[in-house]
Amino acid sequence: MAKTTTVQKKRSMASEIWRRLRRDKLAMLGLAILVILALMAIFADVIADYDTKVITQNISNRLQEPSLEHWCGTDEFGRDIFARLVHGSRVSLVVGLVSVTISLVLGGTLGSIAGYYGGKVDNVIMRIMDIFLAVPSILLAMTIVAALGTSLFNVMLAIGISGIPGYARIIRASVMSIKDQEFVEASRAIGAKSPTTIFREILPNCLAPIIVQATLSVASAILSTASLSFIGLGVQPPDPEWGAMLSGGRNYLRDALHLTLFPGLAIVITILALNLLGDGLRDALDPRLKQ
Amino acid sequence: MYKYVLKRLLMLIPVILGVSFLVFFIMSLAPGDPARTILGETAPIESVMALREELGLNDPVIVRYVNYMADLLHGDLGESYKTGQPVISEILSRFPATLTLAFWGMLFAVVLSIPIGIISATKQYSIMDRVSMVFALLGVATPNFWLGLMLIIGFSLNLKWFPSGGNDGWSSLVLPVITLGTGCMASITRITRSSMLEVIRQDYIRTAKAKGVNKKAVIYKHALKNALIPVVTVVGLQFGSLLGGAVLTESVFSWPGVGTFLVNSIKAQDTPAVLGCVIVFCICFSIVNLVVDILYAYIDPRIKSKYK
Amino acid sequence: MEDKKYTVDIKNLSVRYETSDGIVEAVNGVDLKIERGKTLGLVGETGAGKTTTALSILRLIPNPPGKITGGVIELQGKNVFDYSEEEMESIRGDQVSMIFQDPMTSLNPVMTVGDQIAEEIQLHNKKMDKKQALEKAKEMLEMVGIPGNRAGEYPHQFSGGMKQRVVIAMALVCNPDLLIADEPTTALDVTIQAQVLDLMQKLKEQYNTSMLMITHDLGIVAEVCDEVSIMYAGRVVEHGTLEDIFEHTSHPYTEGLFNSLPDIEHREEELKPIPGLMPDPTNLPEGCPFHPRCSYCTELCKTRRPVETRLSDTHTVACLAYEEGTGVSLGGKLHE
Amino acid sequence: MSEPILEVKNLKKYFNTSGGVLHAVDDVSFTLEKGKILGVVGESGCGKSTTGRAILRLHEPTSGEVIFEGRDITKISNAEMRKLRSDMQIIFQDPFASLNPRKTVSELIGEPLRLHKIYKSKAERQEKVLELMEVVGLAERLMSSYPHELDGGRRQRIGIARALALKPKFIVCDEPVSALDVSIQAQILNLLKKLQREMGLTYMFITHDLSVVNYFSDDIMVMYLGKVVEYASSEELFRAPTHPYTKALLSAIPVPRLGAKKERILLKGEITSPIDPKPGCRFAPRCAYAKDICFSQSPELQDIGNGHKVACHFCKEFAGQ
Repeated sequence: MAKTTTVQKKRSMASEIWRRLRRDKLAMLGLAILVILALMAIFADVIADYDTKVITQNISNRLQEPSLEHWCGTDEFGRDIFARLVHGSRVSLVVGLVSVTISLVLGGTLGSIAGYYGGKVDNVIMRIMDIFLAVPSILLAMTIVAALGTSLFNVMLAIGISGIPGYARIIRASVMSIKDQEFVEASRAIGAKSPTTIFREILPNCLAPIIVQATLSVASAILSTASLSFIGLGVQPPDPEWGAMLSGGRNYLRDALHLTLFPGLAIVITILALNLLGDGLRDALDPRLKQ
Repeated sequence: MYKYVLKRLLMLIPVILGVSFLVFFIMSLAPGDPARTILGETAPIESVMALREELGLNDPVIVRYVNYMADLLHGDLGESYKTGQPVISEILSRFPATLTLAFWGMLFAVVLSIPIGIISATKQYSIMDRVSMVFALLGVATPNFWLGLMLIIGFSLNLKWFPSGGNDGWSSLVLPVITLGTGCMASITRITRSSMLEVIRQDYIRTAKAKGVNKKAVIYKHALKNALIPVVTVVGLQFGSLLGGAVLTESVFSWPGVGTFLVNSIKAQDTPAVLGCVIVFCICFSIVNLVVDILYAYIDPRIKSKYK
Repeated sequence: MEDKKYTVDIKNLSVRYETSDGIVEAVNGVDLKIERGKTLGLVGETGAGKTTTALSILRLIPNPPGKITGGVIELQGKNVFDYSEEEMESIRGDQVSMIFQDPMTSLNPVMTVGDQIAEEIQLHNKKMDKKQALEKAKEMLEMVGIPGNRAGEYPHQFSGGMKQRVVIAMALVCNPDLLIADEPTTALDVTIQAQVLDLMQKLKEQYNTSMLMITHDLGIVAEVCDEVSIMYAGRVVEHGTLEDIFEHTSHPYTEGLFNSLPDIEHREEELKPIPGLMPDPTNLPEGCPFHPRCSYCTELCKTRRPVETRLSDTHTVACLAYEEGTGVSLGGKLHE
Repeated sequence: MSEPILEVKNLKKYFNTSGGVLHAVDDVSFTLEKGKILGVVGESGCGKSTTGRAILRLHEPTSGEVIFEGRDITKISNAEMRKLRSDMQIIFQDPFASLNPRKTVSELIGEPLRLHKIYKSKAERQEKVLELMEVVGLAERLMSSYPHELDGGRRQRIGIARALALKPKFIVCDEPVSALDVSIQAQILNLLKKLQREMGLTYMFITHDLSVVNYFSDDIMVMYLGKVVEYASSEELFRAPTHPYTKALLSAIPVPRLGAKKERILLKGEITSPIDPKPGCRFAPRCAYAKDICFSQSPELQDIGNGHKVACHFCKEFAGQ
């Protein structure tokens, strides 16, 4: 009997947030776009074969306007842009997720240590984070890639590292504000140990800002990847990446607009969707609306 | 107030030291041999070794860093591997162009975003509000390099109103400034709106209304100054992404600034030049943050009195 | 009696809030009037509609979600709902002013207290220049017991009690006809509350201001008010002079309130709390809104809404037990 | 006279702040007998809540002894202290902040049982939770509700059930009713009193509301700026308040009765800072009777008869008035 109530409760908490989120039409639009993108990324190989459509050049077909056969036209090497966009979504989503995981794990750990223990530990960690924050994040990522060399892994690492201080700050702030709340003291009053307090009382209540921040920073990670690739420091040709595709289209602005238009739109739509969902989640998770 | 400014200035020193060490350390991880890069593939191994010795590349990182910082204090950022020119003069000759771009970009963003944010908040859910929020969302989502390319196609290649690149005269500034400023503008508009909405709900706004203050004065005299406090923070933070964005914008418009120089230096593995550029950018960012902090204290008396 | 001049005369006021959770009927047909120089206590618990009633007088109900759906509020014989927004602005702070509950948040944190008072003076005395207004603001601060030279300080430099004094100075500086005090001392410590109440009494007498004192504390009512209205679920359930309410308590809710208070002079007495909770404002009960908690409740109470019954010239009550032929009885316990 | 359950000796709790050392609790001593209720009264910043928390070691005391059932608990290990928490409980002021918003009513009440592993099976624990809910007057259907879905009174009942779950002997009630409406306040006060009587609990009842404390307590301790200024049985204190601060405090309470208006003692000024306090009586700057000695020498708490203790240099003179 006890078990059923626990299960029931977990569902009701999530369903409460889901209910609020569902009322937000824009957030649902964002979510829908993301689901489509994820499906595209997962089934990319079904939609278009990597070797024949995405990599192999076909000069006789170059720079074709969008048509029924090539929905987004072809690029300067005659490759189908739509197929490349579909495979590019894989790169974007992977970079987004992996780099955010890196920032979240490292930044989250540092932030919660700083926030929970305070004092000197806090001071040391946060001063180091201040130094990271003094470097604009895209510049930090550029520097790291410049030093380590351009590869997909290094790009993810660079973007992940440049996101650490942001997470450390946010998680530290929410741990600190929750640590001082009475219910944390109340859990000590009934005899809970420190780890119990951290994992059962503090962290679950920090989830809201973390979820929102994670959603929004997947967006900025995708943007950063595109930026790095655009200036030639990210994913290298012939691998399909939206920013790199854009960069390739620069030389054909006058004659073949579709080379830059479609990759750009892909980026805009993805980031827009993430932002819409992030904003929606922020409102849905806001505890002030509960009362 | 002087004490506050002084304290903040002093706090700048460890940050700059830390940042320069961070960047120096990362760059030192770079594979490849700069001496080999300078001398070319065919140079004999002896001369490469000699150059390594001369450049101090055989010393440990920390020693090289101390030497580098000692030189930095004399305004020496070393010589570019590629051109052999002092990095500092390479940067200084390009710096005004970047500064012009950043200044106008920021001005463009701030001047437009704050009024739009205020109007949106005061007329929440109106058509004006919805339209500007849609544009703000799009602005946040649009990569500035792509926006730049689209602007070039529209206003340069097709309408031929502005040049598509280079830096000569006002007309060449227009497209890069819009490109650079739009993202910031969108973010600042959003934060201004939400901050204003938050402030309007506060008790002291109700007090002001109960005193008989009219609607306009409630907004501009009572709410605005309070609402600006978080906005100022965001403006400061946005300056960081503006500097990052400047690198891309310069690249799109072939703008002869530090950003273009940085990208070329990275591609050429010109470590001293990269290091110099990044450090200069960071110092700029830190100074802007200092200004923001001071502005903060000016707007919010509660901060000021902490440092009395 | 009817031709008396009232500073404020509220007739049949109804206000609702339209929220996503449903329609909150905050105020449902409230009548209140205050004679010149008198103090009316408006008593009730959280959600009774006290603050909403007060904000309606100034037409400061936030809209949306708030909406005044009916009634008349007359200030010096003129209906405030007929005024334009500009006319209303000239009334606020001048003819009617208001003190809010939380002094910590009711002053603008980025303006000096002197400026905040001077601003109000200048708004309502166009002839005064900034310097004169600041001078007057300083005088006013002195009057509430704050040294005039602190006019250049910001709110965060004052303690809670001091801030409330500033708020009082601001409320009285234009010599209003009506002062609305919304729980002015709830956020303050007892000894500071005593200081502030004392100050308000003195100034009110000095300026001959009428006052609407909103509170949940019957002790404060006994001390500062001339008349009392007890509110429950957006209605006035009992109204009368202090004597009517304290000595001839007639409504079961009023009785419940008194029985809930520990008596400082008779400590042995058992508390007899009102059972149950305030009704859900989005779903008020049929009939008498108090019936689910009333120990005298009958079947009729569940369906028939009581109307205001006059017990004497000054005393009215809204309870079926006082209406002819309802058969509802309070068992002779309450009313003599 | 029964044996003391709690003895507090020279308890001090100082906090380091950027402005200096804050003397939140400064040399507080008292004894509490089993089954009695001690009311602790004072205005914001007097250290009453900190005293309660220091006794439970929720704030580690700076110095002093807290002897609970003959054992100085300031000296025992954290693990032993955790065990002891089942005997010493607290009910918090703010029923909104003191309950984890992500837990249901049954989880909240079951938590102390789970932590102390009192019941072997979940079913047994659940049964105990239901029993506790009934004791504090919470309907069974609320079991899987979240705190934010409930009103303040019900939330406070959850807090009480949590405190009772481990069958404590001693409970610190930290302003348990001050966030509630009058009618709800009376419900909770009655519940607390009933529980105390039926379970033979000992309370330390912290409040700023003198009429509540009078209704509730056997003894009353009045605090001002971290110091005890007066200590007496409730009857004695209300009959013959002696310290000038107590007198002012009592006279400041508005009495809800006609003709109750009495001579009010208005204190000058406001509470001074408890950071690095100057020597002398802490109340002296606001006291109408302060003489030179009050500003130089700190008055000791002295017995003026019948266990009535006052910390004032002139208490003997005031006592007769």
